[in-house]
Amino acid sequence: AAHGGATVCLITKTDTNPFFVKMKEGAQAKAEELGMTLKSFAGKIDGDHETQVQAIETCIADGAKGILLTASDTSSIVPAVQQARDAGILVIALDTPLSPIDAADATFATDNYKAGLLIGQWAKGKMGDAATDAKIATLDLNVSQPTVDVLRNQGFLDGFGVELNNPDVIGDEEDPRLVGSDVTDGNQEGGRRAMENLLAKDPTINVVHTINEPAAAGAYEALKSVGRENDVLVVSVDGGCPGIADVEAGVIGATSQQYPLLMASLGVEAIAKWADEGVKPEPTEGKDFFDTGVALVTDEPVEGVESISVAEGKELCWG
Amino acid sequence: MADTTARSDNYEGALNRSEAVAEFHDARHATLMGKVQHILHMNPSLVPLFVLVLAIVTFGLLLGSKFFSPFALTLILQQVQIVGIVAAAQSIVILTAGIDLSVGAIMVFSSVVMGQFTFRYGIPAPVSILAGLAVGTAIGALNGWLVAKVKLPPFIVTLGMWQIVLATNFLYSKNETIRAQDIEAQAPLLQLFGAKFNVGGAVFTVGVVFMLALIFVLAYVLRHTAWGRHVYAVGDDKEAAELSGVNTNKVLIQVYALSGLICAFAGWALIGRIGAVSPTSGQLANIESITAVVIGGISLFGGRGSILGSLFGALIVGVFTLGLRLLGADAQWTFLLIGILIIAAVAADQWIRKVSG
Amino acid sequence: MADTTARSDNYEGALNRSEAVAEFHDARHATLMGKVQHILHMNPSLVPLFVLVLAIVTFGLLLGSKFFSPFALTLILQQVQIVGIVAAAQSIVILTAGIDLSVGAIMVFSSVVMGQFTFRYGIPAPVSILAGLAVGTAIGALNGWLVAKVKLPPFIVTLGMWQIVLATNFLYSKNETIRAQDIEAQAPLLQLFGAKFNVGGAVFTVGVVFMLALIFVLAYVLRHTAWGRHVYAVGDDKEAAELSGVNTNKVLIQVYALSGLICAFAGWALIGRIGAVSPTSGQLANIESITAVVIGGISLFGGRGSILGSLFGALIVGVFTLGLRLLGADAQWTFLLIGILIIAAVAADQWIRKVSG
Amino acid sequence: MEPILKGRNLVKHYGRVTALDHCDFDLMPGEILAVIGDNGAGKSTLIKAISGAVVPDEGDIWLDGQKVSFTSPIDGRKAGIETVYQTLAMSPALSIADNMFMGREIRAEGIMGKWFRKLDRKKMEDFARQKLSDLGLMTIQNINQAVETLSGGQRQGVAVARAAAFGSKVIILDEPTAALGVKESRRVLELILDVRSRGIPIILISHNMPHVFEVADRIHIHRLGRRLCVIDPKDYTMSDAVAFMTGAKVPEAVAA
Amino acid sequence: MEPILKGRNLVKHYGRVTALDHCDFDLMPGEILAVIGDNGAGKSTLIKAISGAVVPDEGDIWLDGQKVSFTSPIDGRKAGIETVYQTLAMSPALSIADNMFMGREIRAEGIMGKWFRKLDRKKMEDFARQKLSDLGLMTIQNINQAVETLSGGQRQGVAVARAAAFGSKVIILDEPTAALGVKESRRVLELILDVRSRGIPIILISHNMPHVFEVADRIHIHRLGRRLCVIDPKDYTMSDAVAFMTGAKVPEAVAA
Ligand SMILES: Nc1ncnc2c1ncn2[C@@H]1O[C@H](COP(=O)(O)OP(=O)(O)OP(=O)(O)O)[C@@H](O)[C@H]1O
Ligand SMILES: Nc1ncnc2c1ncn2[C@@H]1O[C@H](COP(=O)(O)OP(=O)(O)OP(=O)(O)O)[C@@H](O)[C@H]1O
Ligand SMILES: O[C@@H]1[C@H](O)[C@H](O)CO[C@H]1O
Ligand SMILES: [Mg+2]
Ligand SMILES: [Mg+2]
Repeated sequence: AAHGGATVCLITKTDTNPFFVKMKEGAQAKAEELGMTLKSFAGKIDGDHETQVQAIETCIADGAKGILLTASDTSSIVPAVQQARDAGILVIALDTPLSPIDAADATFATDNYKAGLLIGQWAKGKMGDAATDAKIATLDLNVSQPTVDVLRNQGFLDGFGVELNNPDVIGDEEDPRLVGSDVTDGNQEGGRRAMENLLAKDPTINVVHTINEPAAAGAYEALKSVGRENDVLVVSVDGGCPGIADVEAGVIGATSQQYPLLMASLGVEAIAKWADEGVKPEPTEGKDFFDTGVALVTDEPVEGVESISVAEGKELCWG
Repeated sequence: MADTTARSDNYEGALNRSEAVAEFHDARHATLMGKVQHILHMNPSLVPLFVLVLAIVTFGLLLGSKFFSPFALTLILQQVQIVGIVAAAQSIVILTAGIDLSVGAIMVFSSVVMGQFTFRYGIPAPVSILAGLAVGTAIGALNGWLVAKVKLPPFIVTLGMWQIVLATNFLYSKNETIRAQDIEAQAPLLQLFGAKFNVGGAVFTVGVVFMLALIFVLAYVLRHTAWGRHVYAVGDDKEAAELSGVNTNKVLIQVYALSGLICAFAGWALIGRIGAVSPTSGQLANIESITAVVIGGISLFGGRGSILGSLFGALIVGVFTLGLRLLGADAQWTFLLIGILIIAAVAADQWIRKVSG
Repeated sequence: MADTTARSDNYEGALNRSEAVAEFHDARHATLMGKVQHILHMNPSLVPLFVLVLAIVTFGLLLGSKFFSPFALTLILQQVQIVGIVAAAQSIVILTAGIDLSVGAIMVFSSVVMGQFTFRYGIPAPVSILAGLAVGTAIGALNGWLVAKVKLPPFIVTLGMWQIVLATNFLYSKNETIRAQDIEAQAPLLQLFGAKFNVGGAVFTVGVVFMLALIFVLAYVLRHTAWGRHVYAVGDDKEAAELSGVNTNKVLIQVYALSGLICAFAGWALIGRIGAVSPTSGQLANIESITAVVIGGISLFGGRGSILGSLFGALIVGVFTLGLRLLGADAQWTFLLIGILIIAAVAADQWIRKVSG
Repeated sequence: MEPILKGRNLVKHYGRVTALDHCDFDLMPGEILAVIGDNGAGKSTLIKAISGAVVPDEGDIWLDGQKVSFTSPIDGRKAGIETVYQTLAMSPALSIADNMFMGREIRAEGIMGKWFRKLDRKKMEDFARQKLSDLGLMTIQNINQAVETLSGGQRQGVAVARAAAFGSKVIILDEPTAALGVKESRRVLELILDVRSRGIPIILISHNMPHVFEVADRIHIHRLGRRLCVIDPKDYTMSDAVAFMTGAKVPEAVAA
Repeated sequence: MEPILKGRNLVKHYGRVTALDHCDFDLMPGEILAVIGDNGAGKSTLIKAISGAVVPDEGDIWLDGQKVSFTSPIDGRKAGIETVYQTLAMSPALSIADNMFMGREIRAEGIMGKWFRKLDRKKMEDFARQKLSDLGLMTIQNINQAVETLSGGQRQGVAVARAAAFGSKVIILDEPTAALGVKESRRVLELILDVRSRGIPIILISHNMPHVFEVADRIHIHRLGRRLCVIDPKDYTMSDAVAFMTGAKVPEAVAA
């Protein structure tokens, strides 16, 4: 078939986050299976937009057939994507939809807002009546507030029942239940420090939203050091295997699981198809993107919030 | 006491004036290799150029027309244009024995000012652009004032300023991107530096031309004007420059202000390059510009090196990045190999200087 | 030619030896403020301590017992322990007029080696820890060798090494985290530095004690041993040190190797702090350690300053970060205010030195 | 006659050290005034206070009868005071010509100079080469050599040549012959006499008594941070001068 | 008698400049050998080649009949050659005592010194103070002063005191009195004679002819990068020496 030997590019936000490492593994396996060549690129830090533009240009120079892209800056990347499409390359957005979403030929993504929403709803349900005077801390990504960061944070608050002011900005809410937010850089060290800071501000915090599972693990260490690890609800996003193990161990209450391997392999398949038949993939019924799904993982389900068990989550996890 | 004069004269009288200028002959540098080394030694800024040419030839041989095409080669120019412009700003600061860690922040903030002024307040684009350039210059001048007058170490001043400007940038822009489509429709002037023209398959942008012009103008100014010489003197030995009549504080403030202005231009070029105004861009501009400057052979201790070297330094990194990616190295391997390259490029430089010493 | 002697003697003969040592009296520094300034001037490492105390008192007054509690104050110590340890490594390198941009990478990679050796290969934890320490030391020694023997600028060497080690770290670890619970169950020794003990409400960890001990030992070594004096001499004027009999290359290699070793200890401490082994940690260690060092009053040009200053520098940043968060500043505002603090702290230092000059 | 340069009651502390201790100073028009004194007596500090390189803690300075208060060496230079500092004040990485013209570069003629501010390198180099030859510094092989590659004496020669070429009102030389060879020292002395014959007064700090007594019109003896006395070399022997400056003898004016 | 230090055919290039041009050199046991020559003649380069501070491009050196090839000044020092370089080689930010003992610090007695390698600061400071007093550098007010705060002459005094205190086989002084006052210079000359009387030979580079003729046993005249001739000061006048070194006259041995 025509796709044999063709080059596929995978461009991720970073390649240090296990999430993207798995995504690359999924793409690599699929590309090998189909006899294609995978070239992977990544920004140096979260939010590193220019390196992604360079990567797209390099793929054009390289004569790639298709590009799989998790964009750091969903609207700034659009002109570069257009350039690639003009060169006859199929561009598929993975994990993060572009803005506007039809700037890419197709999108295989998690709905990050929904990921946040699910953990918000779960936390609210879990607390029951106590939710009305909860003490909430949010542990976000970094000061530049990239899109995932905002979507998860605002989705969580929305799910928990906090009035959002501007849904594009973190921290402009006026709900008195919010103790505060701090940044973690998405790793354990940052998670611990941010949790400590917020605990010093208000030691009665009892709900914690975290950007991802490493941040949650760090927060847990901070809670443990003041003996509060058992009476604070920690929720997170990602569903990596270490994260699911943390749910099992009670470090994390619930997490929204995403499916990077699936996104990647679907993406590679779509490009092969495009090379062979010139056909673009179709979005999910009723949505403007192909939803690879997000599932809430917890062993303490809450009424009205759909979830899967830890055992199921373990089957599907990606780390 | 007339004897004193006579006394000191009795041996100094043996002096006469008819001697010739000393001349030693020098029979070395006879071989071709010796000559190359000698030329490179006499013109240290050629060393990075030499490394650059070597890198292009090597990748050209390995990759053939994929790399050795007008398209790919001009692509490198486009990819390094932002770093190249910022490296020009960084170079003049480093020549004064300073360092500017705020370049990236000034660049992004200036571009945000240009964008927000146009779109949030509806100010005409040319005025907004001037405002952006003015903001960049003002921040640079503030850096310069703190360095020159308050006598704070440049590292600290610009580190603090980096944080201040970056945070201001996020707070002011509310992290909002201004979309390329909107700019194209309403204020295409903001994208000026992205305008392309084709010269026989080679694609140039206004930004690339600006980068090249900027560096050549600065090279001229640094080499052939009094102000340029003062910049070197300040970096070489500030106290000596002061004692020999250079207004070192003025020079420093001017240098940092100029650096701010150039960064603001980089911000404008950034809009052209990415189409949009994005407050999260440019976070790596510091480290990348410093890397270019040092690979280019400018001493971090000031006073030594040529700004052309910085251009070559930026291009060397660009060539390696594109070349390695085309060869199929993945991101982490490229990162690792660029690390080795950085060390190797400077080691080669050192070696050439030594053997021809 | 006997007359020559006589000739030069006829005025030098006027010399006699019975003069006294010159004595000028000095009637200044009479006021209390004058005395404080004088003391600070004579002991420059006290200046950051002064700023630190001032900051603690100010936040204490603003925030009351929320800040001024054993809990909050020891929390700061815990939060700065990693930066403090790395800053100690950074300090000795900067004292030699170098810089180590690879500290963060060495730290993380060492912790990854400790973790992976234990969990991937099943090597006993103590051996894995030794291996991690050895790896850190070896990378540091390689830095030192490149700086001393190949004579490359430290900035370049450690910038390249940072990329190389970080990429190796990601490639080797496959970005996999080793979970805290697993470590606790199977190799608790890796978490040693996280062990806590309580002294009247104040919580100390082994890591905090290690940081304090390390800095005091280094302060002693730098001040009271020949090796310490040589470190200063190398940073002050390398050529002069060489000419006056210091084996500058040996000192440099030792300093970078020691820096690597300390970073490896920081890696061990990092496991204690975050519980887990995470390859993505420590990305800010470079900039944070350099910030601590410079706020602490060590000159980036080498040879001047005290390592105690770096401890105070790290603590100043820690106090401000926590204090501002408690005052309700959000992350972006804190970032901005820390930027101002960095500049202000050094300006205060400069001012004290000047008025008492 | 009024002094062209006058200092009164100058004080300068460095931390605990008192380098100038209520020092007075006078330079007469057209004279060569030597300043002699022990190491550390405060001679260099005195001339730095005069040239603007150091701002004295107390005291006043008059140039040509006008009170001046220089805050930087540029002020001094603008007022026509040219100084060779003991540390020479050169930019090591720059060339000899660059150093000689630092702060008063010559621009090219025509458009290039006027609009593009281009320097006239050739002119500056020729001038520099000429001045060095006048001083007998013939062993300098390359006028574009960086100053850091010169021998100690060559470097000093360049500094002296610079001051002599540009000083218009007062020339100050702080130990100008310390590192110079016999021949080069002699040339500097000739140069000093030559400068005086052009009517420009000179302050010469030197430890070389024969040289001082050969060229000086008056000798300012500095001791423990202040002017002990001023003597006429025709009235005193070198032995007297040395005895005064080391404190072995007390001059009459002071003793009185 | 065999020379204690012998150099043959030494060559050193700096880029295009030839600083040593097949130069020979001999120092006899117990003598004071003066090296004189124009600025830039290559004197400093010669003694750097001998002390190990510069590695010659060609040529051989013998110490005490043994061929040596020093690659660093430490090698030279270990072999007992102590040098005062023209640039003084001091660490400006460190104290006088630190500088004097750099590389051969004294450890405290007992456990602190043995196990904790603590320095005996008091001992080092007392020693330093003593050596400076011997040289008459009484104006130094504080032995813990950083060297950068000393006057030019004070700094040179510290360097000379260091070499004299530690040299065991050969002491090399490159213009040791250039910045020194009359009194201090005299002390240095006395010190040189004193060192010789302890049997240690000295190489003295100086532009001060009266000093050279006063103390030297033999005079090595250096010209254009090589040894022109060696003269006995008792057989020649200063005028002869100056004429040789500037090329105005050619010594017989060379002319022949
Ligand atoms: N920057 C400084 N900081 C501290 N002390 C200083 C400084 N400069 C000079 N001093 C001190 O001031 C005193 C006078 O120094 P100065 O250089 O004026 O002496 P001098 O008469 O020129 O001596 P010399 O003949 O050796 O050059 C000395 O004791 C010196 O140690
Ligand atoms: N590091 C260097 N790089 C280049 N040229 C040098 C260097 N050091 C010395 N030279 C050159 O070598 C020659 C000899 O210098 P050297 O210092 O040995 O002279 P010298 O006889 O000691 O002179 P002086 O009496 O002035 O000290 C000079 O022409 C000088 O310019
Ligand atoms: O979805 C991914 C991962 O969750 C990661 O943790 C941060 O970037 C997001 O895009
Ligand atoms: Mg002086
Ligand atoms: Mg010399």
